[in-house]
Amino acid sequence: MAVLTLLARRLAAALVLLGVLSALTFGLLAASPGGPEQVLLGSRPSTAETRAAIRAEYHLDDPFPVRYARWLGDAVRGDFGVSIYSREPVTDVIADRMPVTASLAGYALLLTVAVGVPLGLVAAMRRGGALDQGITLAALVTLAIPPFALSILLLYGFAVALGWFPVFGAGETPLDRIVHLTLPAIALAGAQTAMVVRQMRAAALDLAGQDFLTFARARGLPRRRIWLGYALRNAALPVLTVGGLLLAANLTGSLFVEQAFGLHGLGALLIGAIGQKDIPVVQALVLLGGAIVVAVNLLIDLAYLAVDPRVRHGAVTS
Amino acid sequence: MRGVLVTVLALAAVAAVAGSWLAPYDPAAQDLALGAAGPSAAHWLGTDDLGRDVLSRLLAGAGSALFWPVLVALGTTALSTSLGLLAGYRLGWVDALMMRIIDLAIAMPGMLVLIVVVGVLGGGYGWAVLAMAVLFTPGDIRVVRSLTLAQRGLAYAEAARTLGLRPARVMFRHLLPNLAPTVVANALLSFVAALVSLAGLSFLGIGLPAGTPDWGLMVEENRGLLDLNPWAALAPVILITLVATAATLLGDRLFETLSEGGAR
Amino acid sequence: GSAQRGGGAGRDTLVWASGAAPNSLDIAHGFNGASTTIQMAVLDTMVTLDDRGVPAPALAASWTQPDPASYEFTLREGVKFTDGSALTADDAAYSLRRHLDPAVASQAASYFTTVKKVEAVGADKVRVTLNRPNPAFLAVAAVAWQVVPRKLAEAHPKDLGSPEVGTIGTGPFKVVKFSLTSGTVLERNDAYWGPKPALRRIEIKSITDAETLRMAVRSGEVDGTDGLNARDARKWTGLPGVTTFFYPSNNIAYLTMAVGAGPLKDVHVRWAIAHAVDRAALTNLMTAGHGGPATAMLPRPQLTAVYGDAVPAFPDQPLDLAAAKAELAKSAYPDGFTLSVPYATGGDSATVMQAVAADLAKIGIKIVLEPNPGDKYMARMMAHDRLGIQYVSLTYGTPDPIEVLPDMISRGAAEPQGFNFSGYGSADLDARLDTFASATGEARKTQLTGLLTEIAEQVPYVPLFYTDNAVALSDRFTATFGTWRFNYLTLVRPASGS
Amino acid sequence: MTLLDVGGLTVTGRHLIVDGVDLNVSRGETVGLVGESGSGKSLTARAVAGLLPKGLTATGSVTLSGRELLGARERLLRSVRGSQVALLMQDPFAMLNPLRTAGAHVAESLPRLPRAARRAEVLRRLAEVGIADPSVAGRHPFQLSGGMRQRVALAAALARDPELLIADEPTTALDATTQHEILMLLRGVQRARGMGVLLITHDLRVAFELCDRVSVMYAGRIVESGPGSGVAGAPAHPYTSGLLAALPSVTVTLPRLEAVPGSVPHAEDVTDVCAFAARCGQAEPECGQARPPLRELSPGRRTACLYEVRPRPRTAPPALAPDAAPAGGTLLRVEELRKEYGGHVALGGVSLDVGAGESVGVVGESGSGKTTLARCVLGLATPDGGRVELAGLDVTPGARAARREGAHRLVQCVFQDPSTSLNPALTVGAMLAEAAAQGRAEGRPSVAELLDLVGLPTAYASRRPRALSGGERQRVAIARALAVRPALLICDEPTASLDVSVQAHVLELLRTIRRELGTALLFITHDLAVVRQIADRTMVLFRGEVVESGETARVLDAPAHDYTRRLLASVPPTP
Ligand SMILES: Nc1ncnc2c1ncn2[C@@H]1O[C@H](COP(=O)(O)OP(=O)(O)OP(=O)(O)O)[C@@H](O)[C@H]1O
Ligand SMILES: Nc1ncnc2c1ncn2[C@@H]1O[C@H](COP(=O)(O)OP(=O)(O)OP(=O)(O)O)[C@@H](O)[C@H]1O
Ligand SMILES: [Mg+2]
Ligand SMILES: [Mg+2]
Repeated sequence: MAVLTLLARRLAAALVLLGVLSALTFGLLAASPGGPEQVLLGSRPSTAETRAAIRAEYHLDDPFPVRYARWLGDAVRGDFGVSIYSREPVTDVIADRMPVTASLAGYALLLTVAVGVPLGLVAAMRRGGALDQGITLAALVTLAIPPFALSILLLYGFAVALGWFPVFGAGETPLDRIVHLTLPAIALAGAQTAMVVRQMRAAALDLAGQDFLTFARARGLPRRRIWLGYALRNAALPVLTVGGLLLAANLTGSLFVEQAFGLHGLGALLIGAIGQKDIPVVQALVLLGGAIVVAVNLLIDLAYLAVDPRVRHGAVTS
Repeated sequence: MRGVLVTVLALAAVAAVAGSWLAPYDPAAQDLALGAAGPSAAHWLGTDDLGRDVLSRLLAGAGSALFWPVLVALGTTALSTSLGLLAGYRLGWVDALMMRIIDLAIAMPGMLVLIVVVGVLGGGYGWAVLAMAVLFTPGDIRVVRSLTLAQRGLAYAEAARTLGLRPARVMFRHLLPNLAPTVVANALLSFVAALVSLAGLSFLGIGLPAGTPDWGLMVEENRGLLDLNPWAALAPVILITLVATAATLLGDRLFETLSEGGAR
Repeated sequence: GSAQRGGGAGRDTLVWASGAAPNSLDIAHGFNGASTTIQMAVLDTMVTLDDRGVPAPALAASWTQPDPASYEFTLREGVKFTDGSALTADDAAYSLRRHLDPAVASQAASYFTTVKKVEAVGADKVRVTLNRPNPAFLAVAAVAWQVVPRKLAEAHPKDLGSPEVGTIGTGPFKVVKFSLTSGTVLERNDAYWGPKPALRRIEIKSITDAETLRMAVRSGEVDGTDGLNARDARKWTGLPGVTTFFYPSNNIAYLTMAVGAGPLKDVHVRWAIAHAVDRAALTNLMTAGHGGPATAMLPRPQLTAVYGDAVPAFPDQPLDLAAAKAELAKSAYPDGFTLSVPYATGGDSATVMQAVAADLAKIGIKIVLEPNPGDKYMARMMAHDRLGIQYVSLTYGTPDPIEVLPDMISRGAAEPQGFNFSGYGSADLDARLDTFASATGEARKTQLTGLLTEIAEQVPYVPLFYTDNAVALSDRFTATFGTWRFNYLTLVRPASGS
Repeated sequence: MTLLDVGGLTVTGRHLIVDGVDLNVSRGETVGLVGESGSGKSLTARAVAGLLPKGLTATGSVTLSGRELLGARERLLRSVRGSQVALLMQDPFAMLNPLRTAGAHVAESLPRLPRAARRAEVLRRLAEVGIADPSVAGRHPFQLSGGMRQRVALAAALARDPELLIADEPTTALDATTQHEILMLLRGVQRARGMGVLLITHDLRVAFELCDRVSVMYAGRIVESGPGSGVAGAPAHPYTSGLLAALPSVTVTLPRLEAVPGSVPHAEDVTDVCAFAARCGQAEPECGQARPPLRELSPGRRTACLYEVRPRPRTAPPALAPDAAPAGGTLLRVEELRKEYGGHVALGGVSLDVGAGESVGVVGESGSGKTTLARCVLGLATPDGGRVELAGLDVTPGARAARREGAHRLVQCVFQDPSTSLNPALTVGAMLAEAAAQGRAEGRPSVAELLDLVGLPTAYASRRPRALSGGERQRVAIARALAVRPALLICDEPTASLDVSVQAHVLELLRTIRRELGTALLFITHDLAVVRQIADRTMVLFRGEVVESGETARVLDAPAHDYTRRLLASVPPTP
């Protein structure tokens, strides 16, 4: 029941969000100087007839609301137009790029969780010790390095100087892809891992002061149960929220990383599309970004629902 | 540790204020014949491809590298604190409306929108800085609001209301000081995020005019020189990282100190 | 050490990287370096240029010029498209005609504005009728008259050459794969009518980040690239196992000064600026010795095409700050002025304008740099919006000055969307351009000298430098490049030693 | 046979906290450890279970069934915890994992069992603590009341049949009736199992009612121990005697509540002297020279006082007629006040009157709507229906904002929780000055006058709340409320979280103020003994309804309503 109302509420909110987002970007792009003519014509002299033909084809002379309504009508039917730059349907362009970004984001998330959670817990356990200080400081520094700089450093260090990893590309076979995406994923995961470490540490410390943990120990529960059933599970809640936000942030983070590692993912696509005034692509990407954030938030809510009975029974809202 | 922290930030502040005077060379002075060269007695951190002194540019750039993030942090903090206090204290329709808008804003792919806005509209830093402040604010409003909500239910706040004090006085004199640890820590986090993000924008070629001695821009402009003079790109990266680390650490420390100080 | 070397493939497979992603295999929508490089390997043009830039037979085995304004081409016999169908005169004629159709919105349309009619006359003959004589027509055709099957082009008026449709040609290579993300793969066309290409397979990637590209070449993951800039020569020539080839390009970099209004309207100001800019240093910075200072407002190959080795000396404004200040003193702005100058972020214009700004500061002219995203800058330039001092670098396709000069000094090109960013022009100049267009022999030389001298005296433009083209190749490959050889993928061959 | 033997236990953190505690508990015996807040009771308990918070260390000896636990390896401790010694903590709301069901808490504590048997065993264990409804096993803590949670926690603590149960204030967070039930349950289980129980409490009455032996703790050490009845009847330490005197009685109205002056020192500061000397009425120079040993008076009876304790004069009943009858007319009139929170009725039509200068008590268990009533009168909550009239002025909140203008000069409030009642960011002086400025200009009291009124030194003006003890904070809160010279002071359980001695102080202060300033009181409490001391009239609130009201003596001595009788029955007898 709670699930259904939640889903319904989220869906409505998502529609509003996507509507606002699309109108906003559409308006922005329409208002910005220069139009698709320039892209279509290249940086060469053009004839007046050609320009007129293009304006007609792309309905550039229609008033803004009409253009937006047309776009919206098509979008609702799943037609996001044709890329001005490559003349492919936008959906194809995006579908083509999606696997790279998705694997990159997934890989990075995996690294984040696999490294961040244990490190955070260890730091909390050894609170104040050398290990804790080391981990905390390392997290701080990682958090402070701009992601693009981290990309460059990794690229130089591990791909060029040491030659352990390839310099660019996403690889073709699955194994190849893992090898190719390792450095980008590390670059992407760096700051997030640091966030998770901090969050996990704080959550675990907070937890350590809780009565129910002391009570669990007082009952002589085995260590494994205390760690898994109590520490990890209860600390998971705050970490989950951060994790979700990070997943959404992957989207933007991948922009820098893809750029630096020469990956043809969605981030590089966006940068390119902005530079080329490829409005249909930019528009679709922004919407996709919005949809992903909405979806991630929904996932977090569902996860809360699964983990926290208080939310499940509507006692509190997350 | 604390000494290092304070030293780093103090040096950064000095560089930000007096960097242009301290610079051994005119940061814009070119020596095209010299081009990019490694560190030497004349140029401690070498030169970039236009033969400009890297150290001088770092010093001169400290101002812009730090000023804008500070501006973002101040703007964000002022805005989010007052709006968050208002929503959390007033509740009612003000709160409901604000929360709806914030829900919406938070669900936006923020950085993406920022890049599209600044990238497409072009224009300079002003837009980037403004957009960033707008981006950071909703999350902070939410935090301040929830803290306000918690504080307003406490006995001292109810006592203040019972005394018939004006709402503004209750909010700013009674509640605000008790939110200080979070507000201060958040302000520093905003500063760090802005510092790193603005550098990122420069990296994408969005923002400041070419040749401006700015740390983020220097990384972008000089990263092709890693073989000729690595310091031209590495030094600004190191500086950004150092300042950001110190600021985060300071935020953590301040949060602890302030919340201990206010502990009941 | 390196993770991978040359993609690990055989020695007749080349892994090539371009600095930008190709977007279309149809020149009508992909008239840009990365795309045209592939088009040239896959599609044949009717005519081509020989090493000296003189039109030579390609798909057209020969041609005649029945009158100054018309051409009649005779097709080579037995040429087949890679899908097996035979090349017809109809295909050839349609391939040119489509550029004239506004509905196609061809990027090459402006190349063919003088073409009135294209028709197939008989099975192997194509006749092109022009509005007026155009000595540059054949050179232009060598670049843009790429021949595709009419059937295919007609079936895809909107998306010929897109990744979904691709293209079919008669060229030395055929397209096996064309993707904007994972790259392009070409394979040898074994039925090619000309000399058999040395490479069996070419894999083309795109790496937009110049540094990443360089590291990819350095690590051996990529065998060759044209995505480098002569000014970065120092960084490239040091790479082990890589040879960088430099060869003259048909290009010129210059400053334009909008003469319509403001300080730049004053010829003394323009002289002062020309005297103040340290062109030698700038040339050195931007070309690193692989190019040279420009002495006239034409690409060097075009000067050579007209004058041979006897290029006359044009009036010049050498670096001379005293002279610059003296000129400025004569102007209405003896104490200098401030000018806001837009530039495109992330390109050469940023570097050049910084150097120019530093030079001009010495005589009291303050340049405020105004960054713009590339597309916005382009849009603003093309709209002739607030023009001032701008850096322009252009590369041309043909050896004929008539491709360049009208763009620079005709009044028609001074309108928005034209390339005359200085706005310099007059009725008299337009008339002289017209006579020059159809002049031949010594008259042609004299007229050109007259035009270039006027530009040099009035200084609407300050010619800066020429840059060589650069190609980096792994030592496993070699090639002989030339200014007029646009199909350089076909020039690359395995090095004999490796 | 001795089950637990604690000898010379000290706990040190940054300072010395527990200083040489000796304790022993035998099988089948309940031992009480009483003492004021901060005296080190909890840390003693946690030291015994080997669960001291990080940063604290214990020395001395703790033996359980002859096995030394102090300094033992964590491995050994883990095997001992749960199966030999179990710990039950104070706050039932924080003790259970919010993410696990009640049944899971019990089940995970049980020794290994097959699945089906385990479920049956869980139900059996829950039934043992009085939870007969099997569906409770499937509920999560947030779905259970405080009492239920404490029962579940008890079942979980007992799941491995420990020989010793340490219960650290297991009922403090519960309301009177539930408290009583849980204590009775504890006693029942203890008897049935023959367990040893170490019961930690600050409530002397609970200790004396429930325990075989009682140890009184002060500033980290034991100052007196002996059989419950013996200590209650003839305290052998002036501190114990002081505590007993401060205890309000539910049966009589005492003329004067005797508070022990001063506050508990840090253990660190009094290692070599009698810890109580500074506050002791019969201290001699000798008390400040050496630390008095815990000497044996008679077998099983020990005291740390060098002298015999002088008996305190205790006024015999009937003590005092209620204070002079109220002058003037009605000050506060509440009519049919109603308030719902999302369908839950907090107030279901409450009416009451308070005359000028009168003191009215409102009693009721937790959740009965006492605070809601106060908040509605104060304008902090908007009622759904009914009227509030102050001195003839309609001040019903929400009706028209302007009407409440000036209401703050008529009514002020003292809240329950001393830890949040003062703004931690402001000094006492700033707080009081600000409050005084809200009152009428003529006769505006100065900060010094206000501090003097509540018996605090003027120097306190520059202190911040964190430098004040709980009782001092409540006194500042009272001063702040009085700063505007209100006609009515609402006190919402102002002493509920204070120690008896401090409570006596605050209650006495309120009585004085009422007498001297003529301020009317609306005193909210769940403690019948307190209401006996302070209220002329009392009304009993039950689930948002007034079930009984009248003269305090009448209500308490001859309760008419069943609920009132239940409340009275759950109050432990005052020794
Ligand atoms: N983790 C800790 N670190 C340092 N000091 C502590 C810690 N926990 C408690 N203390 C201090 O030890 C002293 C005794 O604390 P303890 O909790 O044992 O008191 P208590 O008698 O149980 O009081 P209460 O009735 O308030 O629970 C107090 O002064 C307290 O401030
Ligand atoms: N702000 C609120 N929102 C929802 N429910 C509330 C709120 N305030 C009180 N209640 C509910 O109203 C009922 C009465 O609460 P109230 O605080 O008045 O009780 P009380 O008698 O003061 O109890 P206690 O002795 O625990 O302080 C309770 O069931 C409580 O849960
Ligand atoms: Mg305690
Ligand atoms: Mg209450």
